[in-house]
Amino acid sequence: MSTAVLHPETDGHAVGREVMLRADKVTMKFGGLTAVDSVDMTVHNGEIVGLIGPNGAGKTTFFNCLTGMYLPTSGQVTFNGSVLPPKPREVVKAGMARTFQNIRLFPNMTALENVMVGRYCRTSSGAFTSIIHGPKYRAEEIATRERAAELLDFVGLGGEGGHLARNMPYGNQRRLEIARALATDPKLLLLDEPTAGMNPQETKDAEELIFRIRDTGLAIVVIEHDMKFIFNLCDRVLCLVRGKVLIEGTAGEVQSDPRVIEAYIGSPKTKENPDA
Amino acid sequence: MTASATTRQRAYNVERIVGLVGGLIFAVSAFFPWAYGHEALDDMAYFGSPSPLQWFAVVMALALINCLAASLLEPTLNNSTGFLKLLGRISKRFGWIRGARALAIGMLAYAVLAILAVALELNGLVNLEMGAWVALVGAGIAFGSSMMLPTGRAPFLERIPSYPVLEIATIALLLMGMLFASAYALSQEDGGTFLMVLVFIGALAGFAIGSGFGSWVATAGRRHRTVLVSSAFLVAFLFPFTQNGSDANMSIATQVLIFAATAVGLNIVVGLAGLLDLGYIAFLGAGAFTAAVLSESAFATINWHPPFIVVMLLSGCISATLGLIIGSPTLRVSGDYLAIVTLAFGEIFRITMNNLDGSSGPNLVHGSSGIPAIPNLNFFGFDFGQSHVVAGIELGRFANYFFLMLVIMSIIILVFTRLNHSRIGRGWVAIREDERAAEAMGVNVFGLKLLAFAGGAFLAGFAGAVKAHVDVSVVPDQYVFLESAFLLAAIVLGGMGTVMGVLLGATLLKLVPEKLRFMSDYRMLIFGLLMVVMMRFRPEGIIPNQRRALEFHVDDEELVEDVEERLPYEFVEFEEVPA
Amino acid sequence: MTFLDPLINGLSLGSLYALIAVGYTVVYGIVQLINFAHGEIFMVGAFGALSTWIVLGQASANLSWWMLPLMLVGGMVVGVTVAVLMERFAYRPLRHAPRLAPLITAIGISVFLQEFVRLFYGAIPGFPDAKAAVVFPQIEFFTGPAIEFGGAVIQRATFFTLGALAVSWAFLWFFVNKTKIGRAMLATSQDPDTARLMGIDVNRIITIAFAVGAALAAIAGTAHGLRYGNIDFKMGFLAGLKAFTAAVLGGIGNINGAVVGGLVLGVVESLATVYVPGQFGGAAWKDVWAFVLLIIVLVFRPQGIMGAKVVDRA
Amino acid sequence: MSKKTMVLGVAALLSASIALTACGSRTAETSAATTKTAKIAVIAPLTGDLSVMGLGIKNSVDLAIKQANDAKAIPGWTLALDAQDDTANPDVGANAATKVAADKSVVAVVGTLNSGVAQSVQPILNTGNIAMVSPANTNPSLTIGADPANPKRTYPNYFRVCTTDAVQGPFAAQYVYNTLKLTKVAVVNDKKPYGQGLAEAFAKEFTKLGGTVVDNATVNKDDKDFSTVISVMKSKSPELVYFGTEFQLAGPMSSQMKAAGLNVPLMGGDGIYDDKFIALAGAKAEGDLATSVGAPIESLASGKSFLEAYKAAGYKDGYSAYGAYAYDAANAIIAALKVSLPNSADAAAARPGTITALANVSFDGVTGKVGFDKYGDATAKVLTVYTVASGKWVAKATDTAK
Repeated sequence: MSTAVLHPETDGHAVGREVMLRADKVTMKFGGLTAVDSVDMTVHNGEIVGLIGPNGAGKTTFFNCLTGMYLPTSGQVTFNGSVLPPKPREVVKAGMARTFQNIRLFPNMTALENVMVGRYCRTSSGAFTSIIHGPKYRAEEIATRERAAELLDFVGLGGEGGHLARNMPYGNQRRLEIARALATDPKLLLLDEPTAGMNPQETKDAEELIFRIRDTGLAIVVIEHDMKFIFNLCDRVLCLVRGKVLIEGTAGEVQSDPRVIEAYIGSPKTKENPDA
Repeated sequence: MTASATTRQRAYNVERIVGLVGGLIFAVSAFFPWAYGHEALDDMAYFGSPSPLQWFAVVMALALINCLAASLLEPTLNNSTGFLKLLGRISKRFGWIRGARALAIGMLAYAVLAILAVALELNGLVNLEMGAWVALVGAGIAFGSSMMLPTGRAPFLERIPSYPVLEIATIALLLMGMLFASAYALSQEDGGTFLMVLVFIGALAGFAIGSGFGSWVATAGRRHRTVLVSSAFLVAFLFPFTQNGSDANMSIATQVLIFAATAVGLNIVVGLAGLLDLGYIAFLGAGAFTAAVLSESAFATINWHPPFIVVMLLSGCISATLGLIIGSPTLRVSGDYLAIVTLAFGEIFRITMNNLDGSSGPNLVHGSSGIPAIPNLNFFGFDFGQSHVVAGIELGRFANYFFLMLVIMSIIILVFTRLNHSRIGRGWVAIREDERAAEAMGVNVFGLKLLAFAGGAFLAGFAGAVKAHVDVSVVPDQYVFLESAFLLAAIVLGGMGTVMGVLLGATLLKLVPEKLRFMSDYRMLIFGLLMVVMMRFRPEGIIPNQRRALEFHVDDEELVEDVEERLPYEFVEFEEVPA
Repeated sequence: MTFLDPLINGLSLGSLYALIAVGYTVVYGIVQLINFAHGEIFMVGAFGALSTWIVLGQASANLSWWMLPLMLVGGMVVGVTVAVLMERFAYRPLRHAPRLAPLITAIGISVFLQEFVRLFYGAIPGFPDAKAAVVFPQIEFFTGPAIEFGGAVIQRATFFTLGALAVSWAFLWFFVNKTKIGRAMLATSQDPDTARLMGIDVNRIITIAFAVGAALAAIAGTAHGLRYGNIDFKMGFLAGLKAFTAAVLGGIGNINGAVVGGLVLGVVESLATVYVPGQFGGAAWKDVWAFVLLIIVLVFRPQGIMGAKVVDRA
Repeated sequence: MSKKTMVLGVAALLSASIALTACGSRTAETSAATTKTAKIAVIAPLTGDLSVMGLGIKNSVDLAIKQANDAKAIPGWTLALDAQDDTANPDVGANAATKVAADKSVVAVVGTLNSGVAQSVQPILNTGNIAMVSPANTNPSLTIGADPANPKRTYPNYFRVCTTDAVQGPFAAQYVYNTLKLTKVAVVNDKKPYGQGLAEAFAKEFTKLGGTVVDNATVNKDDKDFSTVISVMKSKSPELVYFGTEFQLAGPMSSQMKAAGLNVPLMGGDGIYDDKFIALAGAKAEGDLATSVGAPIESLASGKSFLEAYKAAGYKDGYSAYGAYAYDAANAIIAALKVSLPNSADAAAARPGTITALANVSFDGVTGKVGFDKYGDATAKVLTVYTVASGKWVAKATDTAK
């Protein structure tokens, strides 16, 4: 697969180490609880950034702040130089797409349809042309379908398009969710625990898929608990503990930091509240 | 073969034969009188001369005999050679036992209904003749034995190769059959007769579905969708010509169409976008009041009478504006809260219309007296109030409006189905399935919800504009909560997210009470009970959108397999892209 | 007329709303179900109380004060029975169905109960025909002449309604906070799955929630009969809708909220009748103002005045 | 073995059945009709909330038809009743009217109860040339059109035996001002066409006479609680409350007024002149007033015989508020049919003649003199004021409206 699959309108790799996403002192409070406490993060073009931390560290909440699902209590998120409005739809349009920790596919749509929904924000035929089957509708509908089929192929679900999402094996559902996110033509992909619940082989496949996505020029932020996976994959890793950045550095630096290990082993088990 | 297997085989054969005998008894009973008096049902007091209803009994019995005989002979046929073997192989594709069961249930209901009707109409069971009891016994035997038979395999008739001519001819014939069946059913003045005709049609439909013929027709219908749709409209168009110039049924048919058009509009909101609207009748009302106020009625309060096309568009726009207003809270509230908000809006509409009478508010609609004496429509000299003779058949006032509604209905159906199959329709499904995920995937959730409200309301406004002229007067009390509940019931009963379902639901809800006047006092009671029972056992309705059915049956694996095997019409077709 | 008159009228009406609203809120707090048919329980309860009087007091035209407790018990028995049956056979099978299903079921039950009473109440020997309004016995002590109090006129039935609300509220507080079942209800409303794991019979708790709501609705039905002198089969629809408005106004799921919401709604309606000037004032528009208030609250403060247990209801 | 027995049994049953049947053949059906049948249809709510009144109408028409048939009022013709339910809903009413119009044996219609339904039914019956006599529609515009100042008959087939709001309201106002000598009244209406029209007509006449309307209030027809409206009225101390509505609301209003200490009489139109009003209003209803059309039924010979005949016929439901009017309406039709039917080949042919004949009908009915003016309104302007005394309606004064 070539970059053309994922970026039909741009050509080739993104250049240099331009800053794509910058989170600036993002803080999120729920009542008295500070779930995310002035977190800074930058993501550059073509980079894979890992986000780790024990349960309840605020990783998913931070994701929700990035993608506009939450309005941060303070701090701001800039994407390609402009401040993002707190609306998921605008965020997607700007070029940031995500997957969910607990898979949130549209269960009663087929795989193909799920991916086609991802194309929604990149198409624009309205009610009128849809009703009269105008030329715009025809062109877009064909393009949408073809593109969705391509993406299914890309994530390795080539022949599965006709299956209902709810009837697919777990691993395929994860892939499908990634395909759906890719359908929005993102420049940055946010993956929330893409290998949760997978066996080693599936994890390996997922890793391979993420590399392939990165190779097409996308930047990726990934939340994971599987350390081996993270350290294999990521250029940089942030470790969040109790809403604060504990450490930021290369995979090697973070891996060897004793505070990380302590945070994982010493942290009390609290129930994480993903996206309430 | 082991001994036990043999006995089981034999046992079932006994049941088949008993069932056959039951069918035979049922058929023969038709040639005996069922009732003592001539007034009951369609006069069943003759010996050797069956009434139409009795002939129907014969038809059902013959179909049952055919089913059981085929299933009985099938092993023999399969063991023989040549033509007989071919027959056997064709026979294997049918679900004979399922068909027989549906027929037997129908026969039993038919006989019981006949007995009840005769007893009620002639005051007492004494007035039943032996024939009716014989029919009951026959039906009972057939029912008992068919229930004891194993269902056997599912039919797979739809997988036989397609013969386009045969398929198209079948579709056309079936629809013509439906036309005559509905004309016949409607011409029945007697409530009992009407019900029995319905049972007969239902039993035949059950037989068709059970034996596999139904799914063959469905597949054929999918292959030749244009033929199906256009012949359906043709049949609807021909319907007034079957009425011999009488307007009595046309009045009901027109109201059914208006009701159905509104319900299809509501189905956009409920069935497609998955939002509940309990105040939908207000949109129909808004359309009707707009048309009334702008009509040339002496009671109209606005002295501007544009042509009807303009009025219709204006009605649609005003309803759509109301839809936008009612839809706007969807940004903030959802689910049950939204239902309550819409209900409150509906009540506000009704009370406001009542108050716009010059004393509690500006005099726009004369308050609770409403606007009467709305003149008939007149298109380029074609007066909708006059009868016209076409091909020797007189078409009355309601027939004229029926044709107009048919045009509007086709527009509404077009809007509904095309939207459903577009990017917008996919957006609605996504919102229904997981609103937050849809939002996170860039779907304009609020915009699409508003579109559903406004679009549905626009169509209802259209229908309302015609309704004002059909009804001649527009009164606020026509637009109460109960009517909204009825609209919703049409969808729930007929099927969420399908046009056919809503048409069926609307027809049943409007027609049955008209025909069954003798039980009209219990109409609402039955309506309430029906809602509860439907939600318990078939929440997706009689003819559901398959995706809606999936949503209502979270754990039904069989249904999932079924859907995946042949992706129904409402799904995007998937063909494998060559790598 | 002083300002007190409409205020007292409003409180009196509002306390009826509040008694019904508690039923919506208790059930909602536990199963997140809007029991649309709850208004009909109010109606059925009133008919239950009336039936009790017909059986026990009609023959001797007994209007003594002690008939009232008997009528209340009768009304509660009927109301609770209907509510429990309704929960068991209509709602319970739908507990995991999409939200549309129980809502439509509720509409169906509502229509069914109304029609059932209309058609069959009069068919019971000795009972009046319920196709139109039925006269409710005027128990002497609670319906005598109005009492003038500091310039305001207070009807005796108002004392009963307000008193019934106060007693019911206190009882509910005790029941929820001090009894084992009440605490089990609280636990279930927080997290039904965990509650189940802790050995709480969730089905039983839900049934109890329906029963408690029905008992209060039956009290409201009886109070309604005393105050207005008649009851009819349709009285549950509008009262139920208003009471639901009250529950949402106060914050659905919150018992105190239902009480406050009911009183506020009653007072708003009453004051709107008197104080909204011009054409849009008067009783003709008061329901519009009540519903507008509901919509405004839902849009701008979905958690209600006192705060709801669950804010985001999808 | 058992099968054989069964077969034998069935055969025996079948042969018995043949032997017992009074059978002929389907084609040989000839019954020489000696009398022709004409139907009078009733369109009224026979089910639902208002069925009490609708059934009263139906039974009263039935009674009139039976009496006419027994007396062989129209030689060569038998009259029959065709009762259609309109469920008080204009849509259903329109269907009923279409059905009636399509039935060639129907000559005339008694109906409807509600003015709103009448609006839908009028034009359909008018197209079919079917005379329609309403026992209960009080909306003036049904006969005189939209503009009262410039009356114009909209549908020539429409007649009514009851008086309109425009007659009854002023009559009540005159009684209150001239006879009771009261000058301050509060006027309430229920926002329904009947009540609103009546209350407005009352208020207009009362002000014209020199009285003061101290408060003009409305209530909703679904309301139960009138306390606030009563508080407002009480603060303006009226001497009488005129409530344009039917007994369903008026009864509770009366009882709530007195419970709240507003101890003045309540007055209403013929809609509250019903025993149910007294039951709902309770013991404090003493002194409440109502007007109703015609002289008291018991005072007329025709009225008494109606009451007796109705009782003797043993109907399950009472004749209710509009039974007497319906009886008069049916008799008006029968009187017209005496003129139109004998000259007609069939019922449908008699339709236009019936309309013409109705315009000239004149006889003493149960509610007084029955006849119609050029708009189809009742010419009878005799009204009676009733008051509640010892738990019963008692006639107080009968007079002709000016």
